Amino acid sequence: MRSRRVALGITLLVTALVTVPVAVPAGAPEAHAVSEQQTKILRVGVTQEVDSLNPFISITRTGTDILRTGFDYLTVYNQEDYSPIGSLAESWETSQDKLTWTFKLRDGLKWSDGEPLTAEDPAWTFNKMLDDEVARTANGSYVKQWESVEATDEHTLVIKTKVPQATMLALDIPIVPEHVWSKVADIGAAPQFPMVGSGPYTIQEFKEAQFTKLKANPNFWRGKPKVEELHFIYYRNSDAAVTALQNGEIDLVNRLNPTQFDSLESNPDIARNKAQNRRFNEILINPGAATFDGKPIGDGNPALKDIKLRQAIATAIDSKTLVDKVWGGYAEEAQGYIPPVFGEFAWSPPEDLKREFSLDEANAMLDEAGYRKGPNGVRLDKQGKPLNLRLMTHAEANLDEVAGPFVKGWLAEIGINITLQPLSDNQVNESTTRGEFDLAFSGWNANPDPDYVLSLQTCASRPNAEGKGNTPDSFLCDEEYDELYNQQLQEFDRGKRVDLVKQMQEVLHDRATLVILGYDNALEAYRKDAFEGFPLQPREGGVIMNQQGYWGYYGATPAGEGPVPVFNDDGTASASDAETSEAADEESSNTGVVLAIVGGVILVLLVGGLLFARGRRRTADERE
Amino acid sequence: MSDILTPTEDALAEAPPPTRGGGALRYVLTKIGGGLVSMALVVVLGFLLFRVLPGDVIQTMFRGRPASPELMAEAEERLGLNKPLFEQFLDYLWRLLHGDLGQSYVFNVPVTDKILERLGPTLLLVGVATLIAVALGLWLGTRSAWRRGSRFDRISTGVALALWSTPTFWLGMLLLAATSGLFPTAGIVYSDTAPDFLSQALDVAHHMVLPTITLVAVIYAQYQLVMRSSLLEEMGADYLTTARAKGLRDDLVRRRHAVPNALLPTVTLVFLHLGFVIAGAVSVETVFSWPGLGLLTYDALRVRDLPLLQGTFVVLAGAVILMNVLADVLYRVLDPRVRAS
Amino acid sequence: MTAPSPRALAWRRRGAAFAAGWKQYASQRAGLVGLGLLVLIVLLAVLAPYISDQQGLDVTKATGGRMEPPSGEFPLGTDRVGRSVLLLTLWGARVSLLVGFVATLLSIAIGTIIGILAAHYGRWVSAGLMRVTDFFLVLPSLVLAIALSTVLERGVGTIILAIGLTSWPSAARLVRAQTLTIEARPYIERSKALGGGHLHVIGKHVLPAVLPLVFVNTTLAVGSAIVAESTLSFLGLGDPDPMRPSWGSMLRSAWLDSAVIAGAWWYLLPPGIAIGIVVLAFTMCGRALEAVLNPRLREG
Amino acid sequence: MALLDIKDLTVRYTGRGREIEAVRGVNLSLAPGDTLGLAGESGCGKSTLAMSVLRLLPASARIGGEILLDGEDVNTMKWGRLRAVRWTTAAIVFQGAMHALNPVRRVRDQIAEPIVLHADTPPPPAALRRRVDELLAQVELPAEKGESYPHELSGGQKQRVMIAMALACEPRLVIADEPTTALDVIVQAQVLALLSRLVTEQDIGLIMISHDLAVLAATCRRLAVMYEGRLVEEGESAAVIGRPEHPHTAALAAAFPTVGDPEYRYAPATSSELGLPDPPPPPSGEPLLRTEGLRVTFTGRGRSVTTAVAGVDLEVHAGEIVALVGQSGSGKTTLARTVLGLQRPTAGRVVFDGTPLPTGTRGLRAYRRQVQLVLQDPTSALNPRHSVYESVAEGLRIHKMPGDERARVAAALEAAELRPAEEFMPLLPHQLSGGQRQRVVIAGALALEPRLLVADEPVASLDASVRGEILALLLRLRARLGLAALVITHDLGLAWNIADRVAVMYRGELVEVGPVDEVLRSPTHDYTRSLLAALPTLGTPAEH
Repeated sequence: MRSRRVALGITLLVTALVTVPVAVPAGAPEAHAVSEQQTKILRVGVTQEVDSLNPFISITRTGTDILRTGFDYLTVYNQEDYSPIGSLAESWETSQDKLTWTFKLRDGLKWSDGEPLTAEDPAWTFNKMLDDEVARTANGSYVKQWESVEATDEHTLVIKTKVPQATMLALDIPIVPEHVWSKVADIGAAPQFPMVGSGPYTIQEFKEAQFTKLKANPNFWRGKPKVEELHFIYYRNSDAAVTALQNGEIDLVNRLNPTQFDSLESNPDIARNKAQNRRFNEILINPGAATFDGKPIGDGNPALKDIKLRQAIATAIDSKTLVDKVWGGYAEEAQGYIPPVFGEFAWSPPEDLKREFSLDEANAMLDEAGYRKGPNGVRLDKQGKPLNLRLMTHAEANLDEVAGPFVKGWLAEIGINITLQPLSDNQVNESTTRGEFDLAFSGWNANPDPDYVLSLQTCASRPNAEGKGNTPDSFLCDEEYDELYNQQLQEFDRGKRVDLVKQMQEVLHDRATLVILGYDNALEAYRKDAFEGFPLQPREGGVIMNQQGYWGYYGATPAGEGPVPVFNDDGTASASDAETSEAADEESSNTGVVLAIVGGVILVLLVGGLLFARGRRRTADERE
Repeated sequence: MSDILTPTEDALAEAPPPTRGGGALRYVLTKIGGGLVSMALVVVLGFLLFRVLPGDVIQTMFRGRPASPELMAEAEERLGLNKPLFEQFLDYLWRLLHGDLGQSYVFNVPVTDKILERLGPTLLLVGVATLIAVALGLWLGTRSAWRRGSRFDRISTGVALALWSTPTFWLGMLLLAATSGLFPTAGIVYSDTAPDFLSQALDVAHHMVLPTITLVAVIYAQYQLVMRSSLLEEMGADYLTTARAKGLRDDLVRRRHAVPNALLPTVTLVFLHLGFVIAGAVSVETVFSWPGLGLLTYDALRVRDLPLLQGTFVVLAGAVILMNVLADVLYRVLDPRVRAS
Repeated sequence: MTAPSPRALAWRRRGAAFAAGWKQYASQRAGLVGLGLLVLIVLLAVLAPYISDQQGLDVTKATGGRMEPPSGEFPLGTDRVGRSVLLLTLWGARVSLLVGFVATLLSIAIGTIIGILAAHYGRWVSAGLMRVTDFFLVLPSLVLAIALSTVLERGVGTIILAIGLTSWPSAARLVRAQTLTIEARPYIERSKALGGGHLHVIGKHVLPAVLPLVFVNTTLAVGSAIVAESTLSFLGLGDPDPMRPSWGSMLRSAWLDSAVIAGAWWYLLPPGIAIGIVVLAFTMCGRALEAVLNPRLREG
Repeated sequence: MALLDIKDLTVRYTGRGREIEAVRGVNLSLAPGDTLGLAGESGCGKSTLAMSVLRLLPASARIGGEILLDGEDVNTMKWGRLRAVRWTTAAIVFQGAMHALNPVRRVRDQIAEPIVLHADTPPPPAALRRRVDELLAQVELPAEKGESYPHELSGGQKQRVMIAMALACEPRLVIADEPTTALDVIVQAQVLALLSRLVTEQDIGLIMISHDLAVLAATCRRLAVMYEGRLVEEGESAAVIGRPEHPHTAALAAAFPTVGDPEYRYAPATSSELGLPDPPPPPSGEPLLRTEGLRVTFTGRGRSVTTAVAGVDLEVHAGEIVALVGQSGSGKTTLARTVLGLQRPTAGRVVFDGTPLPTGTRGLRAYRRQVQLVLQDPTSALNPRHSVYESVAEGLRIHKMPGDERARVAAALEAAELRPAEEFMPLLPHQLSGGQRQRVVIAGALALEPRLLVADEPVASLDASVRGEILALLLRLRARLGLAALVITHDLGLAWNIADRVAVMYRGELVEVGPVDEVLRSPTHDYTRSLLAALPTLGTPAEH
């Protein structure tokens, strides 16, 4: 009898362990509903872990996204079109020689703890970075060429640089309160919570691999946000985040894949946002990698030095299929090197140059170039060796994983044997920088000003013999291209410059050291029943999350409290003229407005581009 | 031990097996020594494995950020990567002895801190799941062995085998799909749960349901099968006939005599299979975004955060080794036979 | 009638023993079912090139739409790029079975050698080998396998190596225990007294006695190896070649492409069920074999 | 009324389509306080009979007939009643006490368990403790032993614990199933004496089961002999042994010779038509084998040193049979292993045919051709997977003996009297009887044409009726081939049966060496005397 009782006990125990938590949700959603009534919380699902919330350390996409809402900057990118406008700084001026910058801070700035925010705070922040190597971890590149930083009075900050620096209005450095951070012994250590900040929210609590909680900052100079709390909740896998969105556990999520985006379509409580990305995706073809002084490096297949072979490969890659099958239609077909989101500089090949996808044509090109087919259908190079090429893919990138087999399949049809080599992001970076690849997936975030991405293809961007010092892209080193590049650098007539940039893209297209695959969209979704909408950046067809600023989170508008604000460059906000929901599904035709504003700030951005695109796509994917 | 037989018998009788004084201490020390040797191997392997992983550590650190050669050299200097490998090893050993597992490249915090943060959730998940799995496995195993060939035996063994045959992550995925909306899909607690203990605990329990069920489903089969075969083996033993001859009821025979003996090999197995459980935990934590060591390991692998990897490897392996030493000691307490041999 | 040679006699005897063993095996329904399933699956895998078109695995030639539900043309629907899930599952069997078999053979070979050596040679050899075995036994093998497959180049070979190198300790322990039992038998002593050396004792007495157990263990281990393969592939460490899909890499695709969210059960279930069936079949065979070869389990 | 009355008992085991009739119509009865010995060889059904009394047979057993225990039929009892009867009316002393005791419980608890179980009200702990101490005292064990686990006790002590346990509920019947089989002569004598005393004192009915008639005769008033499931003879012990009616009984009785009786000298019981050879002339000249100051020590884990062989000088001449006698643990097996070169001596040396034992692998192999080993248990001494042919040929192959292998195997089998050799060749060990197996082992040794045979307890695990045949074979081999033998045994009767000289080993030393007639008739050493004294003798119950 006793054993029976023991058995019963175990059964009860197991049942209890399983059913008690099951029974909980009956009460839990109510608790959720109640808490929503009391405080307005914006719960954001993120699929990337926070590396650190130390403003001097954090470099991941999620980390910087959170810090942007917690700490203000001297200047910020506007909501409209990424133009720099004042934030903590109200105005600024530069000396004749462009070596001295004087920033005027706004009146009455306050930290979240009520202490006044003066020029001493940015001065301390910058000086700390000048003095302490650890403090330079995340954003050290900005201050590399600085001479000195000084707060001449409460409102005035004077920065002297050694050489003229174009990024002075794009300093992506969170300003920290001196009265807190001067007492920190180890500047690289994890910060204390709650953090004293100056952004629209203050960071209250951080749970490793779980969530970050922020509270509205009543002292934010633009005014307190409508949302009282902002939670960033970490989901290791994006399906879980989507399910959570469907269940109402979170309100906003981004970086959806096409399947997820489609599956949310039918949900009446969820609004979707398909935004244009600044990114282009490409496959690099190693044309014979060399160092900046022309010494060959790497182990690229020498056959690829032949432009005919590269062009044939480019002809055998079908952007349309990739857009349909890989991106599920949420992308734009390949055109020029500059993504179409930057309409002015974007180029698309004219009919006579356009490479229509055709395997027959590619085969014909190869036949003509003298690549005979070997016994097993694989073509032989000029030395009679079979054309076996490696295609390096990022092991964690869905695009590479899905698109790789397509490229392999197409190239097999034209007699080129591809071995797929999935490697970690870092390994791909190292290998491509050292020229140790045949074909490789790559991609970049472009900027309103195309200078930086254009510079990647110049001879000068190639690395030293150790594969360090520079970040090359395709190892193209072409006289004509470099000539055009230098011309556009010095060209101040916008129309002529646009022309030059288009010519450069034509050269790139012809040399075929890279094949553009397409431009994918950023897919986001939010709970329409909980939120009216969010300010997008850029305002037309832009993103909610991962903005270059705090507009999306700051302007989050709970349901019934609309309309969604539009943030003007003078620091005011006006009511939005359009619904953000589903807005991006219609293609924006407002390029004229964009053009005008872009023109106004073009000089600043011309040299300032460096900061935007300073990383390669796969890491850019992971960080800002 | 004094022999108590009569003098003549003492002189003539076969000598009983010697029992040494201080045997317990010796035994424990031997086991601890063995554990230390294993631990040393783990440490060496951890060093070798994560230093031979191809890839430039410095590049990894900077993760594609533009950095001048001087800056890289500086970092190399700071991390001691320019020293000979053996010196690096000594360095690593020295710091390890001080509980310093290095600095995570990605998170920029001491690996030790990172691991300590993640230890709790993993202990909770693995602990609860193991307890349930052991209880369930032993109970089912005992029942099915005792009623060998019965329908209960056939069905429960079949179910256990089927679950055991299933990849952990797949089971998790199916559970996710099947219970959509009933349970949280990720994490350990909602961000907006009231901070009081009861709400937090209930919320954690709620979050734990799916990961725990998945882990239990995959691991309990082992315990059931071993308990079953172990008990079957004991069931032929003579002392059970003795017990029956004494007039003991069937269930008493089972509970007092058969099960305690059959339990012994199972106990060892529970600990020996902790490595397996941890493998399961990596899968489960990945599928359910459980913020534990398994997820940390996988994420560290993804971004090739070598010090972090090294740290999780050493800690996970060390934990299993420690548990095995404890198991050996426990075994000695449970099984008097081990004490003498 | 001339007396048959001893060798012929031995073979005849083995034949008879096999027949008797088979009779016992056949009396176990689970074992028969398992064997039947296995034969069927292996046949399908081997015949895959003849009963289906490998070109269907080429993504550029996929005719279906994105994650189409089952239809007449695609009995199990399509995957994310429009390939037939049925075809993928069929071809997946080849890789999964290959990895399962070869990795198991590798691990069993290592395990058997180490186990026999550890048991046969006393003291230091044994202590050293067992220390190493115990060490590998407690190591979280998945973590080690993941690390190994990161170090080496991606591919079937690496997966096999990673699984083989991490799963041998249990076989080694088992073989060692069995060898110790065998070596304690007086006939080993007799053989030594007859003048038999190490090789003679191991080759003539120990190995033949250990092999059945090794065989059973192999059967059981193939299942674990297949599950291990699927886990490694799921974590993204599998063979990247699209023409060599494995069940694990199919599940990875399904997972990455949110088959769960899309409710694409036809994409999610077949590979998982296939793994389950194969592993179960191996397990059922192994247990039935165990019952034949281990008389103690036979009674009752 | 009889305490136990078995009427026409049949027991069948069914399973796997076969049916084995283990007990076929046995009638037996035992009066209260009476003692009955049940003799028979292994497989004759005697243990099944014993187990059926408490209905402890496995479920596959089909029982017919009646077993009246105190007038109540055990077969028809309800489970509850049966449980109540078990141990209170009849208790069992199982054979192989090592396995019959739960290895992980203290013996005190195991002894106390039935007391608690069968008490109407659970006795208070102190009383229980006293009762167990009392039981331990009865079996001459101190109370502290109660705290031991079974593995901490010697074989004799375990058997005493079993007896104490059997007496715990003051049963009226005790069934002792081979209670002394695994024990040494001296311990066996002690345990038998104890059992007899307790049974007499407490007026308990006793059924003792053994294959050894001498043991039964020493303890029991009446004897019953079982053969192939039937009771073939029953009667007063002395009568059964003195005037056996059934040939099987006669064979059993003859298997255990009376030491000192010239009738048994060089005359093991054999029914073989080959007869027995004449006693040999005394050997002379150089000894074939000589050990000089042989010493073997073992270092245990705790660096404790055990001396197994402590300086032994022993000689074996060509054509001589020397018996090495001693208890288990006396070092005799180690000595044999050292002689065979399977164990390296710590000190001293072995000289064979004038040359010291080689140490190299090659030399040892050549040496091993000349000296062969015959092990105690032929069942485990043959690889169950190897046929008779392969087992016999194994040595030939190892030594790459020239000539026709098949002819040599046939000759060796013939020599071991397995005829016709051809028929035995393809058989596997499990198809042979115990005696045949031992002959195969001997044939395997003979195939190499050795000069010395080392036989370690060659007949200890054989049934009594076979024992004599194997011993006779050894004698004939010696006569025909001039084979010398070193026979290791604990059985003085064996020495008396075949050996020329006897060496008595005690704690690693030879305490007495000499011709069998001298040593066993007029022992000089105390140990030899106590060995002789412990021998159960037929007809006269041992008094201790």
